Amino acid sequence: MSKIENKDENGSMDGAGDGTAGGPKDDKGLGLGIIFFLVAFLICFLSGWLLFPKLLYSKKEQPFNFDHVLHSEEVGDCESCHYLREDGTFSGMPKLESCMECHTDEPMGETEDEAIFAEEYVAKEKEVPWFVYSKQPDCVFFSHGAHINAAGMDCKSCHGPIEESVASRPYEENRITGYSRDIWGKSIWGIKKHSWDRMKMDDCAKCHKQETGHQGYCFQCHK
Amino acid sequence: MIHDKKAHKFGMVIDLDKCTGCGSCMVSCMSENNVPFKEDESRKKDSITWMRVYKLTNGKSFPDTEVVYMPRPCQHCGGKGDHGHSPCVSVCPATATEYGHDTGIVSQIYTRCFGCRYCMGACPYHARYFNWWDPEWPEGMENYLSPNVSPRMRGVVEKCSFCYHRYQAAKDKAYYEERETIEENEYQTACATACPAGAITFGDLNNPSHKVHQIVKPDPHPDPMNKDVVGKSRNPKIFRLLERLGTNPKVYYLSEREWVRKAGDNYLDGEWDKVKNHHGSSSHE
Amino acid sequence: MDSALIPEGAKRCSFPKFTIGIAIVGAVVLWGVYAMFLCWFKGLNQTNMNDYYGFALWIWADLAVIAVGGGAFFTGLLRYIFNVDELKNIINFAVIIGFICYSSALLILAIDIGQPLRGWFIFWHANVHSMLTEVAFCLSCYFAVLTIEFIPNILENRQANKVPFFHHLAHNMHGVMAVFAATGAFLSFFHQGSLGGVAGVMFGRPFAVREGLLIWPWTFFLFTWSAAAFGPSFTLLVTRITEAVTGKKLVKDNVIHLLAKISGWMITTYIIAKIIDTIYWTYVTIPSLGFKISHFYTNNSFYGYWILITEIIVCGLVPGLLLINKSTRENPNTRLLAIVLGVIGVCLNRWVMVLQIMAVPVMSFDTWALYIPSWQEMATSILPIAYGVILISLAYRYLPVFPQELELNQPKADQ
Amino acid sequence: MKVDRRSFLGLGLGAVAGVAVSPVGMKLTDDSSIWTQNWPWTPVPVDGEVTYDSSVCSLCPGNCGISVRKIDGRPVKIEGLDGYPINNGGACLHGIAGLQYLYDPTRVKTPLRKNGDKFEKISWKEAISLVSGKLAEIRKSGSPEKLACITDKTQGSVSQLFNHFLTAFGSSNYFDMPSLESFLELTAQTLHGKGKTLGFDLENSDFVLSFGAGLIEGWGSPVNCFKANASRKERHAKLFQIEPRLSNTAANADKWIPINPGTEADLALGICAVMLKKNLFKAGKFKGSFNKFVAMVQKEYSVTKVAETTGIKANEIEKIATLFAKAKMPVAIPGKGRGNGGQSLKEFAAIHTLNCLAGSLNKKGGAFVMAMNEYLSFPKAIMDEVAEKGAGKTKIANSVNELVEKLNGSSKPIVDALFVYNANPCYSLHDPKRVKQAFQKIPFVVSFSSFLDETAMEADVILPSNTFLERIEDMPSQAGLARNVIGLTRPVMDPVFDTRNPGDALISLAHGLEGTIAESFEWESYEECLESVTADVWDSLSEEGYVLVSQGPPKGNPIVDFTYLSANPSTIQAQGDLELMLIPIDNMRLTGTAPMASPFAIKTVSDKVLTGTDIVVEINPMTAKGLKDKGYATLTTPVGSAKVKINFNEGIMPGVLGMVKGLGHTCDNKFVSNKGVNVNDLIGPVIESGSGLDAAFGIRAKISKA
Repeated sequence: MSKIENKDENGSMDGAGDGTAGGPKDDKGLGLGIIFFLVAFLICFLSGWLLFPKLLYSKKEQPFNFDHVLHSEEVGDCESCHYLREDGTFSGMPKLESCMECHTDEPMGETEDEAIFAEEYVAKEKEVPWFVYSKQPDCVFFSHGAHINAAGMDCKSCHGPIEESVASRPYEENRITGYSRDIWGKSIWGIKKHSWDRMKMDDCAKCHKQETGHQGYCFQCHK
Repeated sequence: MIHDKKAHKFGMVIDLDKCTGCGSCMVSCMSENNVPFKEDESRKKDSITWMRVYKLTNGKSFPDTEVVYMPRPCQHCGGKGDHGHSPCVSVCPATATEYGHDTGIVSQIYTRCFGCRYCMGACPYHARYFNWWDPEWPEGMENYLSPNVSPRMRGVVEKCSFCYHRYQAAKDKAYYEERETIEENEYQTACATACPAGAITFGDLNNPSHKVHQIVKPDPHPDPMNKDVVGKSRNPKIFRLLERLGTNPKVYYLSEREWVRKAGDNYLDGEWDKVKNHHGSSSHE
Repeated sequence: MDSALIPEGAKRCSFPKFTIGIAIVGAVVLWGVYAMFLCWFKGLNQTNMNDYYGFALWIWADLAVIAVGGGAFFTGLLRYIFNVDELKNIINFAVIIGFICYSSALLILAIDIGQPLRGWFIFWHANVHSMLTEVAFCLSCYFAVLTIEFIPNILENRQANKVPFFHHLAHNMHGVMAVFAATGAFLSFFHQGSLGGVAGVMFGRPFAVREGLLIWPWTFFLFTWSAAAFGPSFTLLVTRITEAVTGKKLVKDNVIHLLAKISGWMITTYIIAKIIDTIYWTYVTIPSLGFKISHFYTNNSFYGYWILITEIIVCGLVPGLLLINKSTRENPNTRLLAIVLGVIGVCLNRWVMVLQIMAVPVMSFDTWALYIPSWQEMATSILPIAYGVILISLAYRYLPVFPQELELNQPKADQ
Repeated sequence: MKVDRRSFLGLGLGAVAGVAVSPVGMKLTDDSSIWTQNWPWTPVPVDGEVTYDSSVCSLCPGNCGISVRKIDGRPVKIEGLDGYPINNGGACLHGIAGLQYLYDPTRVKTPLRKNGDKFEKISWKEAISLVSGKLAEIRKSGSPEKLACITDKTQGSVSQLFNHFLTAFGSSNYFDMPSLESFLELTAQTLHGKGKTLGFDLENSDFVLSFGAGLIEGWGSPVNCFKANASRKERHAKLFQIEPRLSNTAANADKWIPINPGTEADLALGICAVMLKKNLFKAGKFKGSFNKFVAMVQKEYSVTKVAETTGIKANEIEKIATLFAKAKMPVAIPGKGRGNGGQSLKEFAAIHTLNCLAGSLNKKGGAFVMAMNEYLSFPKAIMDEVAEKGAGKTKIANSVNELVEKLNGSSKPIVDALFVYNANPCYSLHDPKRVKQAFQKIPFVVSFSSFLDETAMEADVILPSNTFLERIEDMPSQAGLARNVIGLTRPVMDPVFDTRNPGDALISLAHGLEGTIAESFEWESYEECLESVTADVWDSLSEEGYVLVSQGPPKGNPIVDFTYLSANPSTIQAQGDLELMLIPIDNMRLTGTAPMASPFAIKTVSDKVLTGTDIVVEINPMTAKGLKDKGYATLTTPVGSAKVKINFNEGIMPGVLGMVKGLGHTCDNKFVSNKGVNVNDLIGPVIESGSGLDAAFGIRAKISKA
């Protein structure tokens, strides 16, 4: 016991200082000091790492589950629902109208999700209030045309393998900024493994630098 | 990407003899760019009008008085020698305003700006405006706001963007139709399209096929009298505001009246008569 | 009741008296703080600034306090680098004054920007071409340095000093202070300069624009020089005021005279440079842009030639000569006159380099723009002064600011 | 073991260190700034699919084609419609700001009933039965002619539907507001006979002699005039502007000829005299004592006399006459300002006579004598004996102004009920006080206004109309245009509020009244009505959005009747005998009539016109003795007085005061109202004998330091 404490004492600048200054000779106090330090450090560090994100983001369930796999089997690739309009703008989330090219208020399958869709939205002709994971703030102008047509990129490089999703994960919203968590990325440290793990400006700039040799002018992506 | 093929240099020429001071350009700009309004807009020093129409008089007394109206958007200066160091761009501490070398357009990013207002001090044209108040619309009126230009929050600077979003739209269409370039008429600013007198001509100063180039005939060589000045018009009837400062605006003005052209800049006594007929050398036609 | 904290042997007024004094000034502080919060929560519409007057009273206050705060770095430079030893007797105070000035400057900047929560963009998204970026970096770094320079003095407080750790810390810090002084001097040179650059680079504003050396317009060097010149004057002024208030002699005359002399020479040389600059600007710079000097000093209800004469002659040349000349320098009254004029002069210079620039029309059809600050602006500008008074009183009461105080205030029977 | 100071030190330091190395700091700093970038109180416009609707603007008689940009059906921008025969592209600021009218704070959101001095909301059902009930009583009383109606114009199916209603009801008391259209019609009638109106071929004329017509201040069809004016440069055409003040038109003209206010008629006749004397005129089908006219002008309007009255040098007058007569395609334009204020028939006739003498009638670049638009075919109104009886009675008055006089004149109510549609007489007529008085004498006023303006305030019931963006309506061109276009205003969105097309309101009223009136309105809806009454043009109208009825000079050389002028009607004199003359100014950025200007339009108004809530009056420094520029002054006329600010203006004749029209509204819209004063409050009507027009071009005034 005391051995450890001695070690502590010698190991510690404070201790040394104390010694010379002839401060209180109570080693326990000093040991406690360090223990308190470590405990406090761990608690705060861990809560900052693990608890903080829980508080920062609010979880929101989508109106109902959407099965991308099923739909892409039925209607083909992404463009059949998320297409470019003739003026070059991007249609984004399909409107009820385009869903109803196939769907009626009579469900075609057995899933309860489709039932919800049929009753709550098709029958009532209400647009589905989807939460958009990749929603960018109002100050951002993003041209899908430039990336898909001109640069020939695929959806995955930014949106990830979403076509493989059979159910909709909950949407996480930053309580302070109102941003989708996907912008900052799942990792609170902002670490990314895949190109689609984070959608902050620097990520756009990085890719632009690589692909075009220029990180891009502000107005290219801001309005 | 399209703009990398060849650098554009968007600019405009305004025929002051045609301008009637009707104000269409101002309102078209405000409505296109979600510019807010407040109860008292008669205090012009805190009234946001990206496009402002000045009223100039020749200072003569009745009945020899003459009046001309001068619309003043952001001049999108190229800075000394037209290298892109505009008065405002070079001073912004946070890179919230930037010179687009691909378009010659000076951007303003409201979400980056933190409101130090240095750029406003640096701009001699008063083309930059600060949001002293939070924008507020009467109940329901926010329904007419356009999604192409994001509304500004209190505490940031804003200014004319040459309707950059219209350039974006034109490019988007071009991408869709897999075209390399956009047509002259595909990208026109809101003021130019609105002007009932057709006084505003907008286009690419670098593109000889564009009207604005043909009217202005910009001289690509530095002015022998002032090396900072580049792109002087070869048309003696065309001038730029405060050209001598070397800000190199991309907005040109056209007038048959000498006093108007003189009012465009500052001259020492007798100096005007020496320089009035000096213009971009025609040798480089 | 707080006697335990008061430096050994030093005489201070009674605690209640002190508290009342602080309370009065504190009221002013609160007023300023109230105004500050108004600006933060309601926005800058609380001010009388407008699109013509984007830079106004606050920026002037900033430039002014930083200019007069220049005493800190310059005295530090002389004391630690050039080893002008006498100055150790006033360096503490110079540092405190500097600390006050710079902390105020930072505070005012924090109020002045439209989006305080984005203030850090200036560091994160810095634009290296902007003089303001240079200001921001040097300013905050130098403030850190000042804090470090201030700490030892705080640790010398009777109680703090009892803690061995603090005791040693203070001691060791004094040892390495030369390093910080050097850093401080270097940083100050740049941010004082870049503050001048702020105006000088505005080539759209003929009243402000100056040619220069490399990327630095002449105003860059003029500002540094004037800060070094008038800063010490301000230090002397505040010392004088403190002496008057406390009714004690705090710094020996030879020290005062020395600093006054240095200040005097700096002022004189500065003003010569300033005159040359003005002449060059008048006869070369502005004519090439189509302006006559009369354009900037006539046809308006406030800015006349008087401002030029007052700044350069009355508040520049005069104090300079008064401080060079031995007799006038050593005569307390003429010296006081000189340093007061000097301080006014440098503040006036900063005023001109901010507010007159904004007021002058550039487009031939534009008009002069004059503005009167709102009470919120004034309150927030007075705030630093009140805060300074409090800090100085505290420092004087509890810290051994003036090494010579005890020696100079020996209780002598025959006096 | 003992927990001492150091333990707490450790605790504190540990906590600080722990937080410091965790992501919290970095994240919160970033998020707090992002929060300021997305403040919840800053609106975020919703994005969506872009579509364009084309329609016709009906804010003014200009009737420009407009293109409305919409995002997912939500209108976000109005622009001029390319290829539209009137404006081809450009648009004026009021049209572009049109979307603001949709959400204007003064919009009437539901039908309202006056209760005491407040309005209370009622349903359409209640409103209709309330109004038709009142109307039924009037008919029971056996004097249906006591129902009167005021609209902005006589043209178009909605106006004519009101007329149709009155006819079926049994009243002939249908009035339209004074407008350029009505003046031109009257002029044409006086000189060329009934059923005609005038058009001016500005875009082809090589010499435009404008007697104060604000060709770029909103005269006629504004955008069309702007374009014609702008094209002058290429066409090398000349514009001479004759008016007391350097208006924008004058400033833009080749020559500005200052003239004593109100003497334009004299100048015109003086020029006639010169042309006749020097035999510079081209003979035409001159009827009705042409010789008498010649003798009269030679005698009464000799150059010297005219020079005297107008203040224009004699040789100057002769020069103008020669230039005008010798020009290839000269045209003289009447109608000071926008041509809708106080105007006199004598002036219009005299000026148009110049066109007749110069041989410009029905010639390219000249003045066109055009048939009135007759594309509407309303079924004959079915009238019961009550109606017949009422129709037999003579019309109460010849003009709105006369109506107002009559109402104020008589002690017992001569009008029991009044319809007001698309007009704001309580603001835009001279001396609105007397108009309000007259309105108070009418037991039952029904307003069809979209906005709670000064006149709607006086109403007992308001049946709110859709704005031009929410409704369908035919828009016949007028306003002195040289071509005849019928445009179709189409709804670009569903009504924002519980408002209706005035036509629909009328139809339900008629149905409410039953009997012959209901029979006269057998349509289910206004749209059905429109389709049937425009039957011959409906197909192309609904497909193209407009019908170009006629273009270019009409056939034939019309007769010119000099009877009216040869009698030398007396020239109007301004009211009062004070030393100065106050004249109203038409400013393109403001509107003098309904609807009032939008917030955007007001924002563009110069601080030399409006500062804070003070109106600024133009005065020549020479006249402004004892006054300071930008200083306050009190302006007094025989009719009223107002506190104003002074603006020294070298561009206005000495002795003349200029005050802008369109300010001083009193409705509940802080962006537009309670700014400055309404110039009409300072000017009283001066009725011209014979025409019955209010011809007050200004009023005598004095001004003194306040």
